[in-house]
Amino acid sequence: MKHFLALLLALMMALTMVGPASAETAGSTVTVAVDDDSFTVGPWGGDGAVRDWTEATMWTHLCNRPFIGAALEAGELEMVAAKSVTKVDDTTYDVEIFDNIVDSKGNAITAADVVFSYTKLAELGYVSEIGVYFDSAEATGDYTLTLHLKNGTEGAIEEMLCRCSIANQAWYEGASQDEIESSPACTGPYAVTAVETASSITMTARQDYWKTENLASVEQQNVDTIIIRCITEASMRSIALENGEVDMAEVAATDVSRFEENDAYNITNYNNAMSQYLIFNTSENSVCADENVRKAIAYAFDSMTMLMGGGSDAGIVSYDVAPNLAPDYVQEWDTEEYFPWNPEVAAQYLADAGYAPGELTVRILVTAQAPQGPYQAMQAMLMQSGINLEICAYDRALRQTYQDDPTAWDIAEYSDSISDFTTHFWNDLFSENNYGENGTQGFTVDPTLQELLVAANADRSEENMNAFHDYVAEHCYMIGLYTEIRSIVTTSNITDVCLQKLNPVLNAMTFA
Amino acid sequence: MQDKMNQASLFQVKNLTVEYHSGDSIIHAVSGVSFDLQPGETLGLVGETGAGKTTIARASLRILPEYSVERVDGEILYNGEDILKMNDAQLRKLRGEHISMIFQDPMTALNPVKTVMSQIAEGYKEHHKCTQAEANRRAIEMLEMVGIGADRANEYPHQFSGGMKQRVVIALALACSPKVLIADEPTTALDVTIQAQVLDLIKGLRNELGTAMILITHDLGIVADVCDKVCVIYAGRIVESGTKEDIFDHPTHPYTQGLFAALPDLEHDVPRLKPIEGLPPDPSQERRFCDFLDRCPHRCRACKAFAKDSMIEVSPGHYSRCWRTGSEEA
Amino acid sequence: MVKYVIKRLLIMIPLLLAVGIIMFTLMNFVPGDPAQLALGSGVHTQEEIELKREAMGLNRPFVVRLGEYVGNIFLHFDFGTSLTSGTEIKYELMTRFPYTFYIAVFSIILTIVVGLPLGIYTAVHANSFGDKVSLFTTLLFDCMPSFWTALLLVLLFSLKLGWLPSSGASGWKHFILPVIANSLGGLAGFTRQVRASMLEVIRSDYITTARSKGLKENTVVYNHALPNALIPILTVIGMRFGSMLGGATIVEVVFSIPGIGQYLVNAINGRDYNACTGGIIFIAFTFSVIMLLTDLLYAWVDPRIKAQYASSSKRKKVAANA
Amino acid sequence: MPEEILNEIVEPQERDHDHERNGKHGHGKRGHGHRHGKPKESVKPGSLKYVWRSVSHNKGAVAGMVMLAAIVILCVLSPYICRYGYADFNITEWYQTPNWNHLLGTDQMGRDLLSRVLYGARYTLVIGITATAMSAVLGILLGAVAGYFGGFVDSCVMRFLDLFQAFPTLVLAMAFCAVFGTGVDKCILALGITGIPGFARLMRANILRIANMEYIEAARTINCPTWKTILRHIIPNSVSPVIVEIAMTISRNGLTSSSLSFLGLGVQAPKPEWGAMLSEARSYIRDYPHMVIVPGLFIVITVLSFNLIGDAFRDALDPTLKD
Repeated sequence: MKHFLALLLALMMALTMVGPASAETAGSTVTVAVDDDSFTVGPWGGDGAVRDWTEATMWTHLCNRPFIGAALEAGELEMVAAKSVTKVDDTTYDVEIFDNIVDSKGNAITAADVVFSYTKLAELGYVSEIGVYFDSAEATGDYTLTLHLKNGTEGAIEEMLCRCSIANQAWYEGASQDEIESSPACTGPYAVTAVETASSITMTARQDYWKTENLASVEQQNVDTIIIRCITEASMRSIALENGEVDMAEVAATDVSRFEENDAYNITNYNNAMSQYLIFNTSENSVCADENVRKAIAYAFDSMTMLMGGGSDAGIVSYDVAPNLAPDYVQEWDTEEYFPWNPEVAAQYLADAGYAPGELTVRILVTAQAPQGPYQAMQAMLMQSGINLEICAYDRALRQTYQDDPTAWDIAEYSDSISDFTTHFWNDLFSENNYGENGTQGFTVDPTLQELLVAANADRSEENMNAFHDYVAEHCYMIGLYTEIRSIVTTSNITDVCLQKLNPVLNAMTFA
Repeated sequence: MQDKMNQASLFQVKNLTVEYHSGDSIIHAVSGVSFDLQPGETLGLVGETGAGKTTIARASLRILPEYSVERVDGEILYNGEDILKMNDAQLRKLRGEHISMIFQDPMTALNPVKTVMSQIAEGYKEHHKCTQAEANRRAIEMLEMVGIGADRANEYPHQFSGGMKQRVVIALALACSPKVLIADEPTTALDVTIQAQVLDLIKGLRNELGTAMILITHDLGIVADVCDKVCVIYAGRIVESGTKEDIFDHPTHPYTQGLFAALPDLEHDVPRLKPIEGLPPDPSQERRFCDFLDRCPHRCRACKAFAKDSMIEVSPGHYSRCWRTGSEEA
Repeated sequence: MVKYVIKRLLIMIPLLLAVGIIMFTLMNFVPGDPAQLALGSGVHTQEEIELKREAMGLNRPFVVRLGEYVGNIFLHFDFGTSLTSGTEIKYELMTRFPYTFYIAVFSIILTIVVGLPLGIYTAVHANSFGDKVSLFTTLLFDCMPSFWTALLLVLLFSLKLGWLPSSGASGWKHFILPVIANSLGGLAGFTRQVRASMLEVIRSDYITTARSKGLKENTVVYNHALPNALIPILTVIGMRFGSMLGGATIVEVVFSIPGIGQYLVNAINGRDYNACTGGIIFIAFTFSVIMLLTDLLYAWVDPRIKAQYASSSKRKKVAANA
Repeated sequence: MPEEILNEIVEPQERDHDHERNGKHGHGKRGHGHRHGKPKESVKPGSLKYVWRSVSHNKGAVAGMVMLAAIVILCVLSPYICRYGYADFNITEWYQTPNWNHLLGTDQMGRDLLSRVLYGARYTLVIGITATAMSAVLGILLGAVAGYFGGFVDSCVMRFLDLFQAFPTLVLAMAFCAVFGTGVDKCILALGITGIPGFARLMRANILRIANMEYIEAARTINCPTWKTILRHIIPNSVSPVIVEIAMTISRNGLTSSSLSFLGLGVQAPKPEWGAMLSEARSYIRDYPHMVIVPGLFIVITVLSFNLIGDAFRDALDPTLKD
């Protein structure tokens, strides 16, 4: 018996020797905690918090969009790998890239590599915008190429230029999966030096970076080493921050107060790209087909109290379905009255709809993994107005299938992110070509709604935007709820957290 | 009580009383048992199952089950020293070297995961500070003495039959050539043919090593074959004791007579054997008068007057715990 | 012996095949469209979703995908690529398995190092005060939800006392708290099983024989009682270690250790059919291997079972001279 | 014939004074406190009456039962005795620590924790008991079939059980919730299914032990049909070990359902199931610890009482612990 245990221990010792060693890094280092553990460091990969924060740092792109809605014609795009972009016609663009681009393993980058990168990404299908807009590309010289788009819709070229990482074709096709995932040939300002799968990435600034002057914001090298650590549990992230194991982390709204008084930490609040809104199922198999019912519900609750149900009041109440982030948002909407909490009006609409208090039951479709506080707050408020709210929470996948089934729910709480214009946000929700014969996300078949949408999309004039906004509010098809304010807490030596497209650009921060 | 107990006796039990507790009741297993054993002598303890024979044997090595023993009184003297008062160190020295025991069921008496040789060598090594090789040699020597080839020394108990296992137990008990051997129904679990072999083996080793032996059995045939002195036990008390000839030639106590009457006799055939009526008494109750009263064919008022804890001498060395002893022949 | 091992390995193959097919079918008929999920949260046009489905090859009929997937696993041992992240599943599992393996090995060692002596002590001193106290405290740990214990451990040791890092998996120090949290729960069950097994052995005849040989009490307990009592305990250790190799999901989620448990949780949530099935087959494989090792260990510890495995030729010889 | 002479029984009190007691000398341990001479009618060990008697002596089990009874009573009475409904929501009173107004404080929505916890007891108990009942019934049937028929049926059921045991219970329950969605009924189904192997193995072991007993062969010889044998002989005899497994499974289900809620599956938030409350409050563990401690404590108490009861039944049945 004794030697049995001894054998076990010997086996153990051998294993710990080969265990994961954390790489020692010199120079200034910043450790950042994120909550997404499905990250990959290869040039192209699935969507996720880590990839949003690091892709531009590791892999060069043709251009970079510093803020939401930055347009090519207006010259607001930062040139990164591309030296110049000239528009031939709505669907073709000539691009000239720098001739001295070299990746971290010394391979030169030519136009052919850029063409390979685009066709590979379109084939892998990770970035949906590329799939939708990219038609083809061909190299017209060593460092010149032509991009062809499927259609000329606005914002298409910006998406094309900024969403595809560029990697060396020879290296990519020769590298093993392990090499791509742990020590790739990075074309961006930082090279990946160590990866512990689903646990941490270590990136160090490349001394031999090919670009020296007028660097774009994503190409800054303000810190020597960036370590991204994945901590999935929210409370553990704030503990890691307090413990000093991590210098920067996105902190849940409930934990922010702890860091406010403490001056060892700076807090940067930023408007979360994801804005929450409420969809009414206007098809005939739901009670919400009746406008009075929709309005009764709309006036029977207050979105700020609903937000506070989640445990904190950090958030901005919406005055339209879309958040007030894009340039074409009409500021007057924020001054107008937008479905305030008014139980009498709600009671009136309920009576008009022919329901006695307590008679009407409405099903709301939500995601199980999301915090349930807001929905419980809404449920309690609606109950006070005699409307019973039944919360149907499903896990993410199940919820998406029920979303398209008009018989499964009456109202649904959903969220969408805004990338460039309010009209695009509206298209995601209302445009017919997205939902076919269902009409809109709320199964609304309303030709005037579609006309107003097309008009608003055409010129984005204030008059057309107002027309659409008022029409949606008047018929109460969908109502905006709120946009959470997210807070990033950093140790005091990290001052201005540079935020682009609502994602921090880690290497562009200033370090005291 | 027998007063002429001389000091020279090797092993002496004086007024031993053992009680167990089970649930809420107290079990009087052994009450006031006394006997002694001279060097080289073999004493047979005879009685029905549940009469307390095994308790006496286990008490003398102090291996009664801790969790259920209520009380142990009296003295067990080995060379004048009381075993019941020994501390752990003395006790360990005694077990195996001076007194050792053969158990009833060979199937479970040996450790299934250790080789036969190691179990014997272990006992020997405990008492004789010697090297493992020496102990193994002694073990193989003992195995050959009980008729098991040296080639099987490294095998495990499950590879032996019942009879072979009992031989191993005997070898184990006699490894340190103890002065006293207690055999607790060594052959009961074996079939008749093997029984004879084992008994011859025990007799041979006893004569060869000169060990005194207490043989516990319920089989009068074995007693006649092996023992010098006999004590008949009933309900935890010795009801008759004496030499083999005394007991077999003129059994005095009604219970002993009953035992002999129940034996089938080769000379004359009897349509039906005469069993002793009734059942052994409930050990959890204590009876005021003679324990055998309810089953005794000669019970009468005098029995109630008889002092239960005294015995009457029939002839020198032959005692019986019944008032009818010596008054008139049954 | 070798023949027995081969037989057991052969049985494993149909078992794993069955696991693979059941899991793949189950996941496929689960509501939820992996293409939509892979696009991440937010609204996506029908066109985007269709493109994604094409990229993920979900448009091919189910039977084709099942055949291809299972074929890959069993013929060229290729677990296919994950639907969401596109990386090879075999690569993902191989990089995550060491973490789960460390937690499992250290937890089982901690359970044995604490559970065994405690079990023996409570058996030898049955119904004593020590026995009742140990039973109660281990029971208390057993009844606490594991994530609660994990959080309390972090608050105490990492935050208040600052001795240990709160989460992550880079150094060996990171594994102390997760291992404690993981094995604390199972301790009560294990101690009770050791106690019951020891009690049964201590009251058997060969222990009385050992005592009658004049051996010291410790020798009797540790050399004679313990080896026999350990035989049933081996199965308990084997089962517990086998299931731990399936990943300690809660501990991995709380301490952000990239183990198999967490990988499966994300795979199921993201309806990543390939990753899910691959992970489950991997767990079933490790579990069966552990079970086989336990059985072999059985033979090594208990000679009676070794005899059963003895090859037939040897068995005839043994029978001849018995 | 000798006239009727009968022995007399000596009462133990009377006997005590004439033998002086020497506890130290006798190395035996003191017996049970009270001893009464009258013989107890012997109860067949393993029968329910015998088991119940020894369980009622076990202090731990009694404590467990008292705690359990208290929780069940409070849970049933909670809508009447609590000042607040479990869903009454008052944002101005959020995060209150235990005070006179709210005996156990309030949560992030200002709801009274005392009424939520008491009301929530029904979910945990209902889930625990129904899931266990389900796995007991299915498990026993599966085990009985496997044990009784043996041979091919047995080995393939056993392989199936090994398969089941290979998956960590949490992953299996999760796959289940993912397939059928979340909610109380789905949680019961998930826990019910994952509990089957435990009962099946127990039942099979029991059947094998009893099946080779003589009285089963006896029943077969008088050609009593198989199903009758199973129902009449085998199942009644395995009732006691099943009770132990039931107690243990209920307590395990309580824990697993709270872990499921921790992962966002299982019972959904508005329903005050303890596991959901605990996992929902975990991000407040540092600022408002009472929100985590209250449900956690109730889970520990319930699971502990089931464990204590289960232990008492196991000790009562375990032959090795007879003294």
